[in-house]
Amino acid sequence: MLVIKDLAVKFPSRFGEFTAIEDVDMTIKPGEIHGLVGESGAGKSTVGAAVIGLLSAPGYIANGELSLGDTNLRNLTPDQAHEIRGDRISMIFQDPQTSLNPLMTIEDQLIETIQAHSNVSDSAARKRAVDLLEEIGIKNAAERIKAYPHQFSGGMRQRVVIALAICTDPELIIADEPTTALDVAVQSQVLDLIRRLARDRQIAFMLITHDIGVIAQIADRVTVMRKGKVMETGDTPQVLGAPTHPYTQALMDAVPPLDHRIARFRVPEEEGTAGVVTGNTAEKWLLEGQQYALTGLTLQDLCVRFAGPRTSLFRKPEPYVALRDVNLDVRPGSIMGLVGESGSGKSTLAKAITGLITPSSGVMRLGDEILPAGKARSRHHPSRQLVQMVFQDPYSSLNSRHRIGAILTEPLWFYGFVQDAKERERLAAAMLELVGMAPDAIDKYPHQFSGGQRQRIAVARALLARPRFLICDEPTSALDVSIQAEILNLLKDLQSMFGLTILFISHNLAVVRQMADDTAVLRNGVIEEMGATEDLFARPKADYTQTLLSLTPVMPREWQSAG
Amino acid sequence: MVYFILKRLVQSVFVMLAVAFLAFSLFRFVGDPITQMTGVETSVADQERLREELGLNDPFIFQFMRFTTDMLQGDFGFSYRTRQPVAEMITDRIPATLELGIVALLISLAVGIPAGVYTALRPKGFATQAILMTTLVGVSIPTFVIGIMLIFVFGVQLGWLPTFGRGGTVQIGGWESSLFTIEGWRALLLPAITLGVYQLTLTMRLVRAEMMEVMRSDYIRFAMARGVPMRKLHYRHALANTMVPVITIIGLQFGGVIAFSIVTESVFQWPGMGLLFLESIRFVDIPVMGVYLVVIAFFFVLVNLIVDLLYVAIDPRLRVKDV
Amino acid sequence: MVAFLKRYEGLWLFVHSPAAIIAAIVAVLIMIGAVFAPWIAQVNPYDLSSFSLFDGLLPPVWQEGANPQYLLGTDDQGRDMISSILYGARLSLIIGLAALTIAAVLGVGLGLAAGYYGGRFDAIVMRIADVQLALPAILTALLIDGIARGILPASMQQDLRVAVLTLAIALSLWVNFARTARASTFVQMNKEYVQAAIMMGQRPSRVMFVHILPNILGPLLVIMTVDLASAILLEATLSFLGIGLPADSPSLGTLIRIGMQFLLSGEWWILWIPTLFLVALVVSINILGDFLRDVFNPRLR
Amino acid sequence: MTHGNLRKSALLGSALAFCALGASAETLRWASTTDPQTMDPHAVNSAPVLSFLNNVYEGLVRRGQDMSIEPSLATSWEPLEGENGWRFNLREGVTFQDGAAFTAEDVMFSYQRASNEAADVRSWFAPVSEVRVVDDFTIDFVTTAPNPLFPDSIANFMILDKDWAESNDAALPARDAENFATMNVNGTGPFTVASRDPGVRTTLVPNEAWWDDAQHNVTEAVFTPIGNSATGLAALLSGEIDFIQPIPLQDVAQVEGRDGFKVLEGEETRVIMFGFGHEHDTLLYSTDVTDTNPFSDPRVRQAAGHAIDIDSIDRVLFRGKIEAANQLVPAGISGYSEANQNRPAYDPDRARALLAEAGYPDGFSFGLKCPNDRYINDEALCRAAASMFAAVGLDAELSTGPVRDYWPQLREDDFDMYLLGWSPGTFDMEHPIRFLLHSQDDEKKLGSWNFGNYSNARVDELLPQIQQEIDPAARQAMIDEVVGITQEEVAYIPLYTQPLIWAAKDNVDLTQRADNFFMLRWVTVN
Repeated sequence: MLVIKDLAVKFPSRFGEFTAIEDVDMTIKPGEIHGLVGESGAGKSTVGAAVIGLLSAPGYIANGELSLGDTNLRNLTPDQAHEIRGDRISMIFQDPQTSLNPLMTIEDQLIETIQAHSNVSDSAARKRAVDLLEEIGIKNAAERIKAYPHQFSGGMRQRVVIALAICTDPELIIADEPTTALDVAVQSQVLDLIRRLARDRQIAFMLITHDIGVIAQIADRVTVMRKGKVMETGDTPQVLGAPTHPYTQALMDAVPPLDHRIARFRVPEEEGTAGVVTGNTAEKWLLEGQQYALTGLTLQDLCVRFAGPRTSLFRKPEPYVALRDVNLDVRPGSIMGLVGESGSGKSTLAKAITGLITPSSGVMRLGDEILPAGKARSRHHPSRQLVQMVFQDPYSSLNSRHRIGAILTEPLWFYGFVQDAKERERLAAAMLELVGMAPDAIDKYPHQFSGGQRQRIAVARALLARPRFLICDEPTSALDVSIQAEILNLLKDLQSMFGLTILFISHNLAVVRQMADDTAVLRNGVIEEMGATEDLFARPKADYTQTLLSLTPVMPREWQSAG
Repeated sequence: MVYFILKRLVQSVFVMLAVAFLAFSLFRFVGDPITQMTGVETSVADQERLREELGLNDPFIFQFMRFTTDMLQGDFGFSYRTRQPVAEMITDRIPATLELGIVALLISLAVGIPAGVYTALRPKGFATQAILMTTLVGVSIPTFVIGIMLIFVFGVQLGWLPTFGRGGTVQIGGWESSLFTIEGWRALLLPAITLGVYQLTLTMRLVRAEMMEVMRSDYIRFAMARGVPMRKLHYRHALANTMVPVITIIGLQFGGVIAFSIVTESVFQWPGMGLLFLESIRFVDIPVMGVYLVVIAFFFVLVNLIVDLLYVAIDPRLRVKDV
Repeated sequence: MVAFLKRYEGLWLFVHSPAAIIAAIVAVLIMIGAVFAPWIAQVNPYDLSSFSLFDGLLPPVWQEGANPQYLLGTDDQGRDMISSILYGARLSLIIGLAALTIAAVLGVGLGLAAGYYGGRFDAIVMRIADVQLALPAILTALLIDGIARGILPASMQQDLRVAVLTLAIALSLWVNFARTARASTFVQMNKEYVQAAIMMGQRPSRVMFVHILPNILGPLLVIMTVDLASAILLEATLSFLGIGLPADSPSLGTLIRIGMQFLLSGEWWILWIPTLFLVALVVSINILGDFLRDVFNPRLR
Repeated sequence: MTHGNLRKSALLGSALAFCALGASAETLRWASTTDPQTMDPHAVNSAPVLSFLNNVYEGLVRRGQDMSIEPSLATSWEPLEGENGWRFNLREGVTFQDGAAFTAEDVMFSYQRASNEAADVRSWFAPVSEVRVVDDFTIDFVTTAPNPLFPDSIANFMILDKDWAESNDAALPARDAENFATMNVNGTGPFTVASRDPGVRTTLVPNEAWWDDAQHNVTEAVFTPIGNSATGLAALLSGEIDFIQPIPLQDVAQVEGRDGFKVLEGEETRVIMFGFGHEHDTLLYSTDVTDTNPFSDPRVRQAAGHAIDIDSIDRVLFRGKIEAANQLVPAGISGYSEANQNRPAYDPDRARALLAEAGYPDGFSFGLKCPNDRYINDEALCRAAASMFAAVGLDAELSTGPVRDYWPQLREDDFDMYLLGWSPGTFDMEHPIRFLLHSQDDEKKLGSWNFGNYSNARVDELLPQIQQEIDPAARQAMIDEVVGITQEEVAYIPLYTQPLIWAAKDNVDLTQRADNFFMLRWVTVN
């Protein structure tokens, strides 16, 4: 049984000591799945790292008790700590793509781990490894074990990671975002596996995640953290269903429900989280620019093929079909949601519309105009201005070497809207205000802002092009849930204010349900189903849509706050 | 795979042709071979006749075409200086340069990799700082100064090692090797160290940087979390993954080693291709210079190909198809 | 510009790195000496009438037979060592920096374009880079030297020796820049800010130089310091091989080449003082390069 | 390849060569800067080749330790009766190293081979109109004009065996491809080549059947070219070689200071001088005088002569090891003009006065061309000279380069002033007059190294007379006149005679000949 008391971890830095976590108490019983939930910067991973003794470089445990069973984890020498790792405590990392040594076979990695902790022969270790792989659901394990990590799919790989974590029968496994990098279907399988292991082997799990849906689905108990401190802890139904701490309450409010649509997320009013400020110059400027009518988008039989890797001199490489006969009609002034798992072709579709890639066939129409494809689209084509995009990663979508002012005024200058440099700056500052940021941000650099703030800046940049059609490619998937709520609110407000047409791309069904008027479901480059959002979610027709909906973790209705 | 190799080969031919062309355009400017070929008392008319006979008065493109077509037919021509067949002169010198280059490379790897691992694992240690500093000074001294210093310390003052040449060599199937006699090794040591110093530093720094990077990767942290023994962790996991980028750079550098052996060979009177090339420049021995360049380009291309194949050997991701 | 952005972090690291401070002091001192050589040096080694063979081979002041007028002695031409070194460092730095600039402009331009356009253009640039790599620096130097001699009137050749050498060194260095710029550009091409710029319909040159370039300056700056050191050493090596600068306008490398003749003759100062100076300069630049690498790659810190 | 066997047989010897003290006392290992390009004595007329092959091949005559001509394959020679030319009486009982007998046919064949267009040494035979075999051991060389110096001029004309050359397809010197004689030898000389690895190592062993009494005790001689002088010196000091030619001047003290080593110093016959672009209308490299050529005024040339402080050059650059020169050959060479022994004194004031007189009170700038890898300290000399010129207002724009492009520049008249070293191949004053002082005349092949085209009708007139004059006194008078004219007109500024500096282990006795040839037959290893 893991007992954590008053745990504090500090990171000395040149500006003094930074306290990562403080006063953390937690106990995890054998067989218990203990959810540790919080937004980025909450210190949840630090708790896990402290328990397993792998705090990154200057960090150290400043205070508190840490014990596993009879062992005081704080009194161990480095060698003893290394002995315990794997043997009694193990860990599962977020990304199965990167957590396996690419140069070693699964077999070697398993045998190596088993032999590190018990004195068994190679053949015994191999047998144990094969049995284990069978147990966690890898078929034909005796053969598959010889494979290298890259030969497994993402979900299988995460199973292998789990096998490696449990092959030494540890008492405690720290699972740090074990399903975040996985698609819904695979996520549900992995979660099932974790539940089974906890139940059958009585392994204690510390399940670190930002996804409250996951916690709701499998955690026995949950601890909510924020800024290095524990906000609330207790049994899952109690904490999530009847939160006592305002933070937990706010968190729950921000979670988009899957089974119904809410008009707006409830967000605590704090600085920098504000919604649209109305009536400023930027708003006026945008409204002035609406010389065009609402603009829709139609895609007809759009196909995108990529050249596959060439393997022979004599055979043409097999093309890889990213999109096949996609027909999509985004009504003017509406939000079209596009959902699909990774690799389904969502981003390819966005790139085809924006002209970054050239479709092999099909017609695209913006309003009534045919949108030239890819390279055929000149640099001065009006669609370059009318179609704007908000990207997924706010850390890479803003040029980190440019001032916010330079980033925001670029479209004004580039499209020739405003000739005077001072005027451009003023307008950019007003636009910042419009999206809920302080106008003085204009003199700062992107790295001085948080992810949510950057996404607001990205939205501001898109708006400064006076777009009629906005593509939002996973605009919130890199953000914490509370920030996501703010951005979604912002987008909704802007859309209704300026009559934008939006293509909203997301893997998150719940988010799409909150945002979209119509929804299309994309799978392997093919549209499986398309229709009005409420209709589609309430009565999914395609099998695939049904599966997706059923596998997405949901919170019991009674825990959800009224929307 | 086959396609990949073929593609590389085609590109290689392009590279070699371009080098040949560049090399050839260079010849016209290095100097006048005729004045180097003839004595003081040779008359101008005799010199002109020789120039005509050697085709040096022909248009440049014509000379280049002749050079390449002859070479493609395996005819590498004859040296202006010694009148020997160039092919033979170069192949006689290849073993010396290759052995020097390879031993220098091995020394740099044998010292550079452990030093890189050590300095990566103890980034703040005193020894690390000392090693980093020493090697930095090492690469900041011109190679020829290092060479001469080594000669005077170990050859003249201490008298431990020979000061020039290859020492005892043994003929093995047309390959004149100094690797099979003690004398040969003694003669090889100083030039190889001189040539290897730069590579050593480069290797060490590269291994260090890559190793530090790899040590932060998820799979190393995961291996840590599984309690994989430290030695295995450092060498089997971390170092092995470090090798992919290290091999690239080292492969690229090997071409440079061969080329830079010109300086080392000149200092140690090491009878390799580089020395031959320097002599050829002095005598404006056009055929030898041309073939030397093409051979160097060939080595470069060959090493690049080997590096690509080594990747495949090391990295299963390139070797095994998805199941 | 980049340094400015990093100033808080970089400055802090700098103040806490004694090696970097010492290196910077040494480098700055040498550079000041080089820049102000005409005012500091008591003798102008280019002005043949300002020194006399009569004063040749005088040892440094602490040795017997020295003339206190020449602190570090004189060489075989009677040139004051200090003056020669200052002027030599000046020339070496001019060559190094100029070569670096050419190499950087050429390499970064091609590398950026190769990374930006990819495909066939990239393949061609990289094959050209291969050709360049397959040609040892000494050959490049010979080639440039020869071509210059072939196309320039005789009276200009002597004046252009520095330019020729600079170009030769630049040509053997640009590949480094091209490869680094290309690799970094590939990374940046996947960044969404670049896609945003392309989507807007911005000119490729603007995307490359206004958007991508500032983001890849970090690694390029590291290469610059390392290559400045290489350029200075390469110049010395070419000089040793006899294709460097003439002895009457000596760079540090030429001074060392001349000094090599006195390795055993007892006039040690003619070789070792310029060598020490060169090593101090190159080590300093390398240390600063290391330091920059640490600043730009915080993960390795 | 034919020489593959030779090369392999060297391996045993080379393995021994590095056991410094254990080697046989009679093995001599020596080094020089340049490898002989070829083993063919007629293919290339260059000092490294001729020097090396003089150990293997022999001529009709040879030079003694004092450079005097002495009998070799010819036992005696006398002028022909009734026509111009010489009769050589050949030595009987001489065999080539492969055992074949030496006869007049071999001389005839060698003459034909060496005077063929493919041979680089054919200029030696320019005066020869006909060669006649009189009998097996008598041969006549007929010349177009009286030629008292002919026997001296063919000391390096080496004799090959006719049958050997013809049966090995080496009847002519290799021109653009190698032939058998490029790598193999068959001479009559004291040594023969046991193995050869070009550019790396050549091993010689004594010719047991040599006709002369061996004055050496060498049983094996290994030659290694070492291009880098510091490396060469290190090899000597570490005991890996026994002898090296040459060593840098500045290292003499170091070698002498060490136990067990000695330095051999002497004078080469090579005189170093500055030449002028006499014929140019304007200076090529001047920044201030562009309309005329000041060097066409003898006063300016005199001024340049007075600007040179040869004593300082000697003391600092050459460590007191050079002899100042006053004419184009050093004292001791036949024809040396005793009557004209004065060289211009170092006198900067006089130089300035002369310049002022010539109309250049502030001097002028000009281009000075120098090689940097041809003569000892050539580059340093030119830097020093430029500095001295500058002191009197002659602003020399110095340009140095390797000989490979230095000679072409001289040939193309691309200079205002240049540096040249000249060693009289015949060891007679006539040689520099023919090559350096006579006006350029391509047809007659005269003045071919007179790059500045110094031209004086009287000198041109005297040369053929000097060449043909049999009476020594009359001949000397004419030479004195030439030297007098050219000194007065400052055709060249002779600077000094180049020193010869060799170094060896104490236990090696050898002879340093003034032509810088190293003769194994005078070496004893103690």
